[in-house]
Formats: sequence, C-alpha cells, structure tokens
Amino acid sequence: MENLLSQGFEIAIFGMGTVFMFLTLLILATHGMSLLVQKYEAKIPKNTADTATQKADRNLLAIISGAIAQHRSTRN
Amino acid sequence: MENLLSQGFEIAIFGMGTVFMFLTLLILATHGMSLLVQKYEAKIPKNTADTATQKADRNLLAIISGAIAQHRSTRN
Amino acid sequence: MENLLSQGFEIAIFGMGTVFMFLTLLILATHGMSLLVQKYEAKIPKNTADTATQKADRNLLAIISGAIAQHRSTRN
Amino acid sequence: MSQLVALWQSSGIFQISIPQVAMILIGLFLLYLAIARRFEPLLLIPIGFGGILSNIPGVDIAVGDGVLAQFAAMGLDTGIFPLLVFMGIGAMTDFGPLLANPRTMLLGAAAQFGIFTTLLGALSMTQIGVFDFSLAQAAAIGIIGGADGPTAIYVSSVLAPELLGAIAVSAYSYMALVPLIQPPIMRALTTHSERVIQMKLPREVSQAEKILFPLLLLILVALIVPGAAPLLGMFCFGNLMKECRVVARLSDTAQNALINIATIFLGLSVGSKLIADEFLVGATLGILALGVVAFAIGTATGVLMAKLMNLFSERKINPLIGAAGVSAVPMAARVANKVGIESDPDNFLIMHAMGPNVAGVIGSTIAAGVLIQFAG
Amino acid sequence: MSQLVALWQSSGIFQISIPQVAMILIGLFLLYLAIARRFEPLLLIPIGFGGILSNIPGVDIAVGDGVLAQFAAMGLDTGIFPLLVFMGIGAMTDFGPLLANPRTMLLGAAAQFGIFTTLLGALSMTQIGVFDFSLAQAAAIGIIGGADGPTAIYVSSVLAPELLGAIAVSAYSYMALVPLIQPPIMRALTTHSERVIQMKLPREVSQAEKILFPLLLLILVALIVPGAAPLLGMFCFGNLMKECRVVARLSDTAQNALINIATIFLGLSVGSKLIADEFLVGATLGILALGVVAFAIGTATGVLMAKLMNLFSERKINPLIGAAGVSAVPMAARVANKVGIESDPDNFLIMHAMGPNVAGVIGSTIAAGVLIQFAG
Amino acid sequence: MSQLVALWQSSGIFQISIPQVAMILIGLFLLYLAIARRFEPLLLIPIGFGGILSNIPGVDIAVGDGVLAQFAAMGLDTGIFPLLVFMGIGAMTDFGPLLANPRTMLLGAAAQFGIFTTLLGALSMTQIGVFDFSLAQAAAIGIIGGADGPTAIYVSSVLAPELLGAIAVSAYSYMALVPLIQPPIMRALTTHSERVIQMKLPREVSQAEKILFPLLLLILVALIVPGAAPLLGMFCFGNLMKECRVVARLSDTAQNALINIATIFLGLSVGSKLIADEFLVGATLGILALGVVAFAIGTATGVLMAKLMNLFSERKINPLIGAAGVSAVPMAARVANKVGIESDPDNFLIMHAMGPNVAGVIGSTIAAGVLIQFAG
Ligand code: NA
Ligand code: NA
Ligand code: NA
Repeated sequence: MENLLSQGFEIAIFGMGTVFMFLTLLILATHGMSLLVQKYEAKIPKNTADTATQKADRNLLAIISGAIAQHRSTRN
Repeated sequence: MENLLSQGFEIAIFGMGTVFMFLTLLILATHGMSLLVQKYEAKIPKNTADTATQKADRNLLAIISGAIAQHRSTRN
Repeated sequence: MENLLSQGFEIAIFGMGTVFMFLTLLILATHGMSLLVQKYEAKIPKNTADTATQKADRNLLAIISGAIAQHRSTRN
Repeated sequence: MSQLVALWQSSGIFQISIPQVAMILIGLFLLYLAIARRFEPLLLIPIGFGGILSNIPGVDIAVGDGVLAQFAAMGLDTGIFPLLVFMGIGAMTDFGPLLANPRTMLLGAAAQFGIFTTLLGALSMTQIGVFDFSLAQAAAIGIIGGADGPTAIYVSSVLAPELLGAIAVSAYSYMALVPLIQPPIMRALTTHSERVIQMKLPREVSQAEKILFPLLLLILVALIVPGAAPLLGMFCFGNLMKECRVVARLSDTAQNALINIATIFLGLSVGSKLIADEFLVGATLGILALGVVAFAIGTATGVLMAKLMNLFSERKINPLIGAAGVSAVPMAARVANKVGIESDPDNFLIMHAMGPNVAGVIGSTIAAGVLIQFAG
Repeated sequence: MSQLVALWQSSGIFQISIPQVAMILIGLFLLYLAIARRFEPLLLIPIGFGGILSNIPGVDIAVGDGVLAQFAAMGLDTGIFPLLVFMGIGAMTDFGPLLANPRTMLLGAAAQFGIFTTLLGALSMTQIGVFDFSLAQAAAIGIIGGADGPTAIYVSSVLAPELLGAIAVSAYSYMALVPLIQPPIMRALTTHSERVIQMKLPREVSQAEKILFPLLLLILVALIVPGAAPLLGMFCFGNLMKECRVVARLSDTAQNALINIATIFLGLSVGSKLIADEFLVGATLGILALGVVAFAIGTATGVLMAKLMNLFSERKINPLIGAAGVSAVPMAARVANKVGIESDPDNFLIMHAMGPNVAGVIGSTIAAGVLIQFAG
Repeated sequence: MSQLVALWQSSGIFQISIPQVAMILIGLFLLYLAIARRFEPLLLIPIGFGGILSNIPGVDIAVGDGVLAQFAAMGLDTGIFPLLVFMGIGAMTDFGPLLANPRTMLLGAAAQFGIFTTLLGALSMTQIGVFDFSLAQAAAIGIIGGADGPTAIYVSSVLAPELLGAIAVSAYSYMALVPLIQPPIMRALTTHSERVIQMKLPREVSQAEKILFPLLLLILVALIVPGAAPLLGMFCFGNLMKECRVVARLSDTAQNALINIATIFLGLSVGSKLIADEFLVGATLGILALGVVAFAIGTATGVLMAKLMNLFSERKINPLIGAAGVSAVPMAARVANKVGIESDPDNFLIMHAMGPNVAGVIGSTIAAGVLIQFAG
C-alpha cells in the first residue's frame, strides 16, 4: 500500500517532468522550424504551376465540351 | 404437426394482442404526454440564451478576425 | 528454375491472349449492344411518367403545406 | 496445351450450371424492375447486383473469403446493417402527424393481422404437406406482412437465416407493388361516401412533444416487449438525434453517409444469399405466394379497423388511410392519397395517412419482438 | 394460459430491477443535460441513449451478441473509435495561434498537474481505505483531468476498461461544466490588473509552418514518448491532411462523415458500459468527486504558470489564458475570453487562449503516453 | 533513479534503429512528393504517414494490436479496402468515350504487355540469381505495369502480401511520374505526321448504352475470366449505381464519403507494411527497377498497337492516345493530350484518350484475374 502511493509519486514526478520537457523541446523546435521557414520561404516551390495546369485542364475540358455541343447543334 | 399449428394460433393471438395492447397504451401515454407538454410548455427553458451565447461567440470571432485583418492591412 | 521461367512464358502468352480475346469480344458485344439500343431506343419506356408522379407528389405536398400554413394563419 | 485446357476449364462458360444461369437472370430481372420500373431501387439494385455476383462460377464471392460473404458475416448475420438502416430511417421519420392524431395508431396495429395470418398460412402449408416450414421459419415469412424492409431482414436473420434471400426479395418486391396490390382491396371494402370523408387538418405539434415521443416509445417497449428493443431502440435513437436539434451533424450523417453505406452493404449482403442452391427451392415459391397474401390481408384489416372506429366515434376517419397502416413508408400513404383523389379531387389524405403509416412501422417491430421472443 | 404467463414473465415490468430503473433514469438525465442544457450533446446523447438501451431487461443489447456489445468490441476495446474521433479533431484543429506564440505551450504543460494530483488523490483514497483503486485505475481516473474526451476514453480502455463508463461520463460532464468550475478559480488567483493585461495580436503564420508542425510534433513524440504515438499520431495525421491542402476530400471526410460515424458508435459503445452492475458502485462516486478536483487543479496550475512566466518576461501574458491549458477545446478558451471581458470589455482573449488550449491537448496525450507506459 | 533509467530506456531515442530512421526519412520523402510535388497525394499522404507511424520504436502501431495492424487485418488482408476504392472509382468513371469508339479498347489491351514482360523480367532476375522471386511474387510485381493502384494492391494482397508495401509505393510513384516517363517514349515511337492526326468527334452515347455496358462487361467477365469478377464486379457495380440514375444518393456516397473513408484506411494499412525489416530489402530495389520498365513497355506497346491498327483502317487513330492504354487514369490521358498539343496546338486528344484510358483499367483487371487464377 505504502508502496502503491510511492509508485504514484514517482509516476507523478516523472510524468509531469516528461510533459514539461516535451513541451519545452517542442517550443524550441517550433521556434527553430519557424525561423528556418521564414528564412527559406521564398525558395519553397509555390505549386502555382501545378494548380495552373489543373485549371488549364479544366478550362480545356470546358472548351472541348462547348465545341462538341456546338458541333452537334450545327449537325442537326 | 397438429401441435405446430396450435402453437401458431397461440402466437398469433398473443402476438396480435400484444400489438394492440402496446399501441393502445402508446395512444394513452402519448395523449398524457401531449397534455403535460401543452400545460407546462411555457415553463420549459427555450435555450434561446445558449443560442444567443453561441451566436455572440461567432459574432465575436468575426469581429476579431476583421480587426486583425484591418490591423495587418494598415501595417503593410 | 528453367521450369519457373518457362511457366512464366506460358502465363505471359495465355495472359496476353486472354486480355486480347476478352477485349475483342467486349468490342463486338458493345457494338452489338449499341446497335440494338439504337434500334429499339424509341420502344424503351422513358420513366417520365414515374418521375412526373414523384414530381406531382412533391408539388402536392408543397400545396398541402401551403394550405395548412394559410389555414393556421387565418385561424389566429 | 495443358494450360489451354486449364484456361478453358477455369472459364465461366465451362463451369456454369443451369441454376446459376437462372439466378443471374433473376438478378438481371431485379435490376430491370429497379431501374426501368423504379421498384425500390435503393435496395433492389444492390440485391440484384449482389445476386449476380454470387452466382458467378469458379470464384468465391458470396462464400468462403469472398468479399460479399465477408460483408454478410460482418453486418447481416450480426444484425448490424439492418439496425443502422433502421436508425437512419428513424432520423428521417416525422412523428408529427401521428402525435397530432394518436388514435390513428390503432390502424397501424390492425394492419399487422397480415403478419400473423401469413404465419398461420405457412404453418397450414406445412400441415397439408405442401412445404415444410418450422415455427421459426413461418414467423420469419409472416414478418413480410410487416411491409418494412429492415425489420423483415433483421427478423429473418435471427429466426431463419436460410430463408433470408427469398424473404428480402419478397418483402421489397411487394413493397414496390403496393400501388398495384392495395387499391382494388381498398375500393372493394369501402363505399363512395366513406372514401370522400374529409378529415380535419392536424394540429401543430410542439418540439417538446417530438423530443419526448421517441423516449416514451422506448420506455414503453422496454417495459412491455423487450424483444423489440434493439429494432425500436435504434429507430428511436435516430429519431431523437433528429428532433433534439442539438446534434444536427450526427443526425445529418445518420440520414446520409451512414444509412447509404449501410444500405450498399446490406443490399450486397442480401444478394450474397441469392445463391442458386439456396434460392431455387420450392420454399421460395411458397414465400412469394404467402408474401402477397400478407400484404393483402394487412391492407384489408387496416381499412376495416378504420370502419370499426367510425362506428364508435363522432370524428370520422376516412377508411382509406387504414391501408397505410401496413407500413411501406411512404408508398402506402401515397396510395391512400391517390385512391382518395379518385373519389374527390380536393381531398388530400396524405397528411392523415402518414400517422398510420409510421404507426405501422412501430406495430411491425412490436410483432417482430413477440415473434423473436416466442418463435425463436 | 401458460403462454400468458410466459408473456408476462418476458415483459420488462416483470423482469426489471431497481438498479436498472436507476440507470435508465441516469440515462434520461444525461439526455436532459445534453438537450435542455446543451452539455456536450454530441457525446452525451449517444452515451445517454446507449445507457438506457443497455439496462433494458430481458434482451441482450450491451452484452453477448447485442448490437452495442458488438460496437464496443469492434471499436472501443480496440481503441479504434476514440482514435478516429481524435483524427477528426486533428483535422479541425488550427495550430496557428500556437505557432504564433509557442511559449504559451508551457501553460498547456502546467495544466496537466491536474492529471497527476488526481492520480495521487485516487491512490490516497485507496491508502485510507475509502476505495480500492489499483495503480492502473488511478491513472485512468487521473486522465479525466486532461479534459479531453477521446484521450480519456482511449486511456481507460487500455488501463481500466471496467471504469470506462464512469470515467467517460465524468470527463464529458465536467467538460460541459467548465464555464461553472473555472471562473471562480480564475478570479481567486488573479488580480484585476493581471486580468486586464492586453496581449499583442499574434503574427501571421505561414502555410509551410502549419504543414511542418504536425510532422515535427510526431517526430518529437516518436523520439521521447512513443507511448503517446498512437493518439498523437492520429491527431497529427488529421491535422496534416487539413493543412497540406492537397487532399481536401479526405480532410473533409475526416471532419464530417467519418468523425460523425465514429462519434455515434463511440457514444453508443460507451453507453454499453453503463450497465447497472458495473456503474452503480461506490467507485463511480469516487471518480465523480476526483474528476471535479482534477479540473480545478488543472485550472489553477495553468493560471499560476502564467503568473510565473510573467516574473521572467517582458511580454506579459494575461494569466486568464492559463486556464485554457486544461484543454476542453474550445470551451475553456471561451471561458478565458468571457472572464477577461468582465474586467475589460474591449480585451478579447480568445485568440490568445486558443494556443494554450490546443497545447493542453498535446500535454494530456503526452501524459497519457507516460501513464500507459508506466502504469499499464 | 531506476525509474529515470526506465524512462530513458522507453524513449524512442534509446530504442530507435538505423533502419527505422531510414524508413521514417522515406515516409517523410513520400509526404514531400505528395505535398510539394503533388504525386498522387490521396494515397501517398496516408501511406507516407502510416509508414512513419509504423517505424516508431517501442510502441505497437503496425504490429500486434496496434491500430494500423487492425486496419490492415480488417480491410487490406481481406481485400475489402481496395475493392471499395475500386467501387468508388467505378462510380466516377464515364464509359461514354469508350462506348463511342469501342475499337480503342484494343489500345487498352496492348498496353498490358508491360504487365507480362515485367513478370518475365522478375523471373529472369531470379534465373540469373540477382533476386529470388517466386512465380506468385513475379506476378504481383508485374501488375505494377497495370498502372492501377487498387488493382495492384488487391493482387499483391492475394499473391504476395510480403511485397505489398514495395509494390504499392512503386505503383503510386510511377503513376505520379507518368508525365515524365511517357513523353520521351511517345515521341520516339511516332512521327510528326502521326502526332498531328486529328480524330473525329465522338458520337453521343445514350443513357441506355451506359446502363447496359457495366452489365455486359460483368457477364462477359463471369463467362471468361471469373478470377477478375471480384475486382471488375465492384467496379461495374459502382458504375451501374452512377449511370442508372435511380440511386443517386448511393452513387454520391460511393463517390465521396465511402471512397474517402476507404482511401484513408487503405493508405494507412499500406503504410503499416512499410516496416523497416520488410521494406529495406534488396527485393524492393528490384521492384522499383522493374516498375519503371513495366510502365515504359506498356506505353510503347500501346502506341505501337495504334500504329498497327492504322495499317488496317481508314479512320486513322492518333497513336499518342495508345499511351493512355496503360491506365493511370486520368493522368495518362492528360499526357497524351499534352504531347499532342506540342505538335498541333489545336488538336485536343483528351476526349479520345479517355477511351483507351478506361479500357486499360479493364485490361489490367483481366490480367489480374488470369494471374490470380494461374500464378496463385
Ligand atoms: Na408494418
Ligand atoms: Na489537457
Ligand atoms: Na492498365
């Protein structure tokens, strides 16, 4: 019984210690990550090209669909 | 065999009886419930307060977001 | 080992054969199906009646709801 | 060369049997009914397609480790799929018309006669030696008369899993045939002056009543017919989520994504029971014959109960709405409305028919509870 | 006649016991809190309804092959349902405020004191002989102080499944009570001049930071507290799906259909643990008593940590946001805002409180990982 | 003190191995490809993230009772997840372009050469002693050349579960690389005058044809290659739900909530197969090398088949659309369109390429059926 409570104290101390250590490291790591990102932000590809491609594809399909519809209406 | 059919009759009678008894009780209970509700309707909390709080929270967030956006636009 | 490779050749030949045979049959079957459909298209029920019924049902409900709402508003 | 022989022997053309061909044609026929005739397509499309898949020779789809066999083991043998569908139906049900006019619940009670007379019919067939149905099987066949798909599937998965395919196909087919089965019976049992009875507009029902009703119903079930509690419990849970208005996102999912997913799996699982050996038996014909009788009797007793009630009450009920007591929501209520309009184009009965219609759902789950408790 | 006796004996009225009646009333009370008082309705409605179903006599719903027992076996005993809910919450979480001001994470650390003091409280009760909690049970009770529903359910399903019902009810009830529990403590521990501290508007956070943060968090967890990896891993996965913007359809499903389905099943499964024999024990009272203490201590240590940090820093933190470190997202952050407005109607703290609020979620999963590793 | 040692020993830093570090880096690399380069993000984000989770030391996530191990047991080992994804893809597929021009199906047949030459390549490697692949393993590797994710995963879960991780990563990576792999081959095998061939606008296809096609396809599969019936059956079922228009709510769920849920679970399950011990083996390099060869050969034979068909027909086919026969829907069709535009900016091939593109899906499931039946 005595043993159980002392085990509890150990867990409480190590547990709280781990929580604080973890979040402290996370603060440091987050700071570091943010600094790196802000430094290299300009160099990161913006993927705008890909989006543009997809958009173009969609436009393309719209154009094609329109053309086909027109073609068919003139055929009849 | 004879036995099976007589078992069937028993189940049919008790089954239909249960269905009618159940729905009759449900009619009575529903009537009672409706009467009680109509009597005490006014006393039941309308929860409008809570909804108002949530709405206020949403408004609040909208206001804050707007303020931040404005702040940033003036900063640049 | 020799055996494994020769087994592989057999599977490759039968596999490719099956793929081609299957898709060739599918081409023929599709052609046949399309011809049949185009021939009998006019005879196929268009289900417009059913849709009309459902639509009518919806209209009906809308009409009823409206009538009830009006009735209630005049009652008060 | 031996490979070529193996290829030929592995093909469906080589392996297929006549009964399998017949079952595939039945599956295609169910798809035709669902697509071209709009017979209960939400269930009959997965059931029909699952039935075709289950009769493809040379590959395990509906047996062993096959995907449909796995779906069935997961949610049909366990009852989970029909219960989830029932929860979703509960979340789509409006008890308002019933609450406005509770005495119409008696119509939903009377229409359950179809269940028990069908049970007796099945036992009589056994008696005279035409078929050989056990009590549990007869009860599972009877529940077709409940005119409620998930209830029929749930009960037969408990009482007679070997008949599940035939019972489900029968139940959904006749539910789709309600516009053909019911009107002649309704016209035969009513006079013109009864059919033109106009009913008072139902009163407005408050939110509080709608919230309390599923709880009241659940408590009453718990006290009287606990066997019906799994079915009615899930139904009431769905309805409470809808009416309480504080969990709109759960109610929305129960009415859409979740019921749709459960319906797809349920339909395919039922389809997995349409294996030739199990379906192409004499009993299936008996089930189909008994099923239509069940619907006819339920329709008749619902109408007659309304006429009986009119003997004792000043506020006359249009007896056509009694036919809606069989369930078959919302088809039977629409049929009542349509037959009513034939006699008086200005008499819209649909709002009045919705009460007995949902009462019929309650009635058949109560009957199901009794059958599970006493015929199991 | 014997049938009539059987019918009577099969009824709930005949079979029901006093404890079952009590549990059904508790279930109705939870529904009342959820519907009329809006106490965490998303979980308390399924839990309350499931609790009622589980105590219906004469039918197996929460035991054996019953549907709720099957749900529990499928996703509660395995941890799947709480993890899916946690994934969905991750997909709804915005780490922006935290990234703008990382040092407020310390508030989310400090508020976890509630977890461990509650654990010690439970062991002390055992020590003085009031209750008899094992170390694993004490740890599961402690995690109530994490103020995070899925985490509490996940931990107790691992460490003390027999207490799961009481722990879940306690966790969600106190989360709903946060607006009552926290303000007095917050006012008692702060001066007026502290409560009116205005904080700088947080900086804008870039998309790249938001994408990298869940990965950074995951790696750090993997290196330091692997026991927390299942919980935090699913959380970070949900968050990454949201922030990366290239899988919008998956993120949308994780935030809607999937989390709603998991919530319905999770709630009903937890409800299945509210069986009279298991819930109506002295231990439940102990758990309820310890739960409120856990919330109170977490609130206090969060506020005190903010005051401590102000001793060492120029940029003062309004200590009210420390209370948001307990988690209870987003309720605790709203409470911080509300108490702040009492002292200065123009001081909106909610944006600043969201940082410690989500840090509290991280903190309690780390604590959960330690407890699972060392008290299991 | 001993606790401190235990804490340290339980940490990931203490327990992690070099191969686990390597696998976590590979997982991060897959995420990078998915997010920054948009390589098949719907699958590579769950796979990559699952891969990271699976290599966290000191906690069971991808093994034993771990959540990813449970997902894999539930839906990957059983084939359910890939089949559900395939059903959803079926519900999103439009067979219109194929029905308008059925002879382009031959292009989808020819492109499957990649599958079988890769199979032979894997066996040759075994022959010369570089690797040691069994016939079943070689068949599973070959199916990468089918350029169809769910088919590759389904086949390897049946024939070579131990290679599933490497095969899935290889299949999805090369599908994403189609815009890099295909164009040089397409240009090398065609002349300018071939690349500028303009094709007639496809005819309008009626609703009835679209409804009948999946049934026709299913019946043909049942008769000829039953082994392909589970895959093609689920695909046709999804397509029928879409085209029949009477179950819009089921079709909508199959295309959204259900496929998204299955994709999340499938991706995480595949990720659970990226455990260091299983993935970091020489065979993986062989699979990656063979995979790119498979895509290249399929592209080439598709193009060459179109040229062959032009020898016998008046209505010339632009051979670029032959490359779309590999599948990789809709990427390969887009690539055909793009390469066509290089030579004639007004020649839009995408509508014409969609036919062989979906025919490629059919072709690879037929090949899969043959492999499962004869190499299993
Ligand atoms: Na009924
Ligand atoms: Na917390
Ligand atoms: Na292919």
